[in-house]
Amino acid sequence: MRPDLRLSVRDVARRVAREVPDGAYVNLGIGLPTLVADCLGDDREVVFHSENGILGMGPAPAPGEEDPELVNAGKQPVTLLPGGAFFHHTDAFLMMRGGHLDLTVLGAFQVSETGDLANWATGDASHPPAVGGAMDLAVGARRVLVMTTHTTRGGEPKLLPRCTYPLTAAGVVDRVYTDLAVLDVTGEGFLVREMVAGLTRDDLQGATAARLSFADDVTELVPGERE
Amino acid sequence: MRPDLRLSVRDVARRVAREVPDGAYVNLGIGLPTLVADCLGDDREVVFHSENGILGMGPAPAPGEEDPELVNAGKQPVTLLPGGAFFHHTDAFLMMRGGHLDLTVLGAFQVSETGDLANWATGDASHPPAVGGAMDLAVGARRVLVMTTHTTRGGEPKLLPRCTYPLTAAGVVDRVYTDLAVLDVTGEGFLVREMVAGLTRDDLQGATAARLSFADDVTELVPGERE
Amino acid sequence: MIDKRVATVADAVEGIEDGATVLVGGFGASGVPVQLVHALLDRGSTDLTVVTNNAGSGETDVAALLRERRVRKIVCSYPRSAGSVWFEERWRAGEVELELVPQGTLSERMRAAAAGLGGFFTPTGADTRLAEGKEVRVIDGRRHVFEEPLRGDVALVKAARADRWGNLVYRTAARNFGPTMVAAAALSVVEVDEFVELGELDPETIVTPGIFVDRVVRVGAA
Amino acid sequence: MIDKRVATVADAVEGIEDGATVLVGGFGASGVPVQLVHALLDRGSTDLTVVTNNAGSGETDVAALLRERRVRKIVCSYPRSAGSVWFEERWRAGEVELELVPQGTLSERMRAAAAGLGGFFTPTGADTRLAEGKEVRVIDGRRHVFEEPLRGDVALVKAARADRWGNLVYRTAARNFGPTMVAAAALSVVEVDEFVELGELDPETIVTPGIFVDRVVRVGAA
Repeated sequence: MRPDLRLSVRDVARRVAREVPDGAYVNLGIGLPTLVADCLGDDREVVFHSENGILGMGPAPAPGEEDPELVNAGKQPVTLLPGGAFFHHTDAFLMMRGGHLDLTVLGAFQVSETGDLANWATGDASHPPAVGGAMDLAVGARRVLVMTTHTTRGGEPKLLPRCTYPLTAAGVVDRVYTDLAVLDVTGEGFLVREMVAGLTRDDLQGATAARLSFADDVTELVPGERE
Repeated sequence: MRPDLRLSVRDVARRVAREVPDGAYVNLGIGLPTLVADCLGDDREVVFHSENGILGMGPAPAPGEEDPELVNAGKQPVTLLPGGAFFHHTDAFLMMRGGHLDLTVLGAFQVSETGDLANWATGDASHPPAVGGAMDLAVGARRVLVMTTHTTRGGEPKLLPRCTYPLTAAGVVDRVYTDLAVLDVTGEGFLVREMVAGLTRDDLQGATAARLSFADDVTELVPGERE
Repeated sequence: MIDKRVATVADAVEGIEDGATVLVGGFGASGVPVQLVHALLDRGSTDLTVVTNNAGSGETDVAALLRERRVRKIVCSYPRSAGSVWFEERWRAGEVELELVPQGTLSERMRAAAAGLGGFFTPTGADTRLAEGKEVRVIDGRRHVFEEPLRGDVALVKAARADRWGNLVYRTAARNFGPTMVAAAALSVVEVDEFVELGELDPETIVTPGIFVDRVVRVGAA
Repeated sequence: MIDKRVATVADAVEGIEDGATVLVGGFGASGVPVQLVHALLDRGSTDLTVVTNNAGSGETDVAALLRERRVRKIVCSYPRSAGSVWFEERWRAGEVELELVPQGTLSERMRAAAAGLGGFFTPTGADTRLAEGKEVRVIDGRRHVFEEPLRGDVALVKAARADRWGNLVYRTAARNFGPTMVAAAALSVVEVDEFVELGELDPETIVTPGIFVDRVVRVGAA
């Protein structure tokens, strides 16, 4: 795919940020999804949740002002906004599993056309497995958005008829945001809602192992400035 | 039974109080068992638990100083001692059911020789049933002591081969303190440990429907001043 | 901007439908959201399933709902008290259904709903008539009863202070069922004595984070 | 008189047997009871089952236990991090068994033990390889996995302040697994930065009531 026909990571984060309603309770997965917080703008009040017992998580502290105990799920130093609260792990996961989060944004290795998510293991037996809170978030948040590249670095498709990697959860993904398109998971598989301007439907299908269908009103995604 | 061959309620409470170890976490059931708190003396520090979310419950407040929200399980005004804590109902019952209380003292309609307890319903269908926290306490406390009269007001025995009233819990009672005796529940039924001075074994068996056995070293209970 | 404060108790109970399952906080007279229950009465909501530890007393709150025949079913642990005359009247007449649940199981079932769990095994109630018809399983040599989550359409709860995000602190033993109930209902409504500014509640000491709360209304100190 | 304060970390870990199941608080480096884990190392306890969210990092705490071959089995959700070299070394050599548990299930299983429950059904992990061999039940149209309580012989936890009854408050996100772990173990040991007088902690804001705590030791601020 030509580079000008791809969104940057920041573009995708910006697109996802538009999906976050004012006042929402949100958990951003480790890695790429954390970029979404930086793209929200000041007009929206969003309450970020962290699995280690934080609501109202704020941005990274100024250098030198880090508190080693006050970290996010990725163990990076964070701050707490006015109105934030601390609670214990079991309550943090009660919130996640119990449907109290309005949405989560997760990374993915693979997503299937029935909404199965694989984002914790590749089946590589030479590394110890590690799951963290991925399964709890995937089953529990009211809306599960996936933010990922459309293909692997090696060009392999990530949107598949069925996942080949171990599942995180079955049938949970609502929508996928990639560097090429925005796709809903529907009863009839992936439905393309938005795609990068200039990209053809054949291009997109060619980068996707699952069969795509297209909305009547597919809108264009326009890449922003290069990073 | 001659009145001088019976302990007063206060005598029984005093006897039970001797069984409460220093530093114990204790829940006293509604009614007679609450008298035990008054009999502890100042030399022991005992932490009283209430099912509505209190640890470190203190005595009744001075008249006029009642706080309508700060009540015990019987909805009577209480106080909080230094070191006390408030928590929610679900945590209060986690403590009860999870074996965190060292002991509970409960009233009883009937106790069986296998330690079954009936203390919540008489099967009278003209009154609505009500159970409260009785079942949780009975299954959860590490030691379940029963404090009761040996017979009903009508002279019917309360210590039976099997309970005829609806059960609170099966096989949970460790020891029974009555106005006539102190009895352990053992694998072979009720074992009399202590009995009122002057009472014969036949007297006691006559007031008991379950078959009694007697410890080698049955000690005497001496009634205190009459009330 | 997030602002869960509403102006009146009528606003606070807006949208509660007939037939709703309503979780009502309180233990005896401690921590009962009296103003919200009366607002629900004024709203006219009926055919309710009320989940609450006791069944009201005298002429106020849940007792008033029972008197006015708004309650189809009550789920509670201890419906009988000196003043529970309206419950007893309606129950004897067969006008209200009673589901009696051990108190710890009542709160644990609501917590299971809050926590997204499908149910749990508890030793409480095993071998008693309250386990009749329920699945029994021997775990670790002990008989356990399977209990299902208990979810509310609405929770009505009393707290001491709230901020605009709906963070709550309670007062002494009035806390009781509140934190569990607000987490177990689709719509959670809280009456408080006082509103405070965002950030005024110490984040270490917030008992109920606002994520569980939809509306807060100030009713003044009792 | 109740006094759960002990003088040294060695006193604090006294009596912990070889073969014990030890719950160790902390999330990454936040809230890890470093001094207690090192006291356990010094004590020489071995053949341990360690339940903890991560598997240690660098050369301290759980990583040191692994390095010194004191750990037979580790139960955790995320054993892999940049610095988890000792875990990876021991795991690759087949010297330590790993039971991988989703993080929420890990804390919920410990809570079930604390709460005297026999287990629960959770949707987490259904249809994944972490549910292999586990009972599955469809509840409300959704597949759930049965999970068992997870009990500790010992819990090692870090808090901020304690009084002589063992009441605890924590600091920011260092709270994490602490309140659940101290409630889920037969012997609960807590290192704190500070002792306070009985009554000095506000009863409304105590996070862990002393009923769950057996020993507290002051180790000074980190």
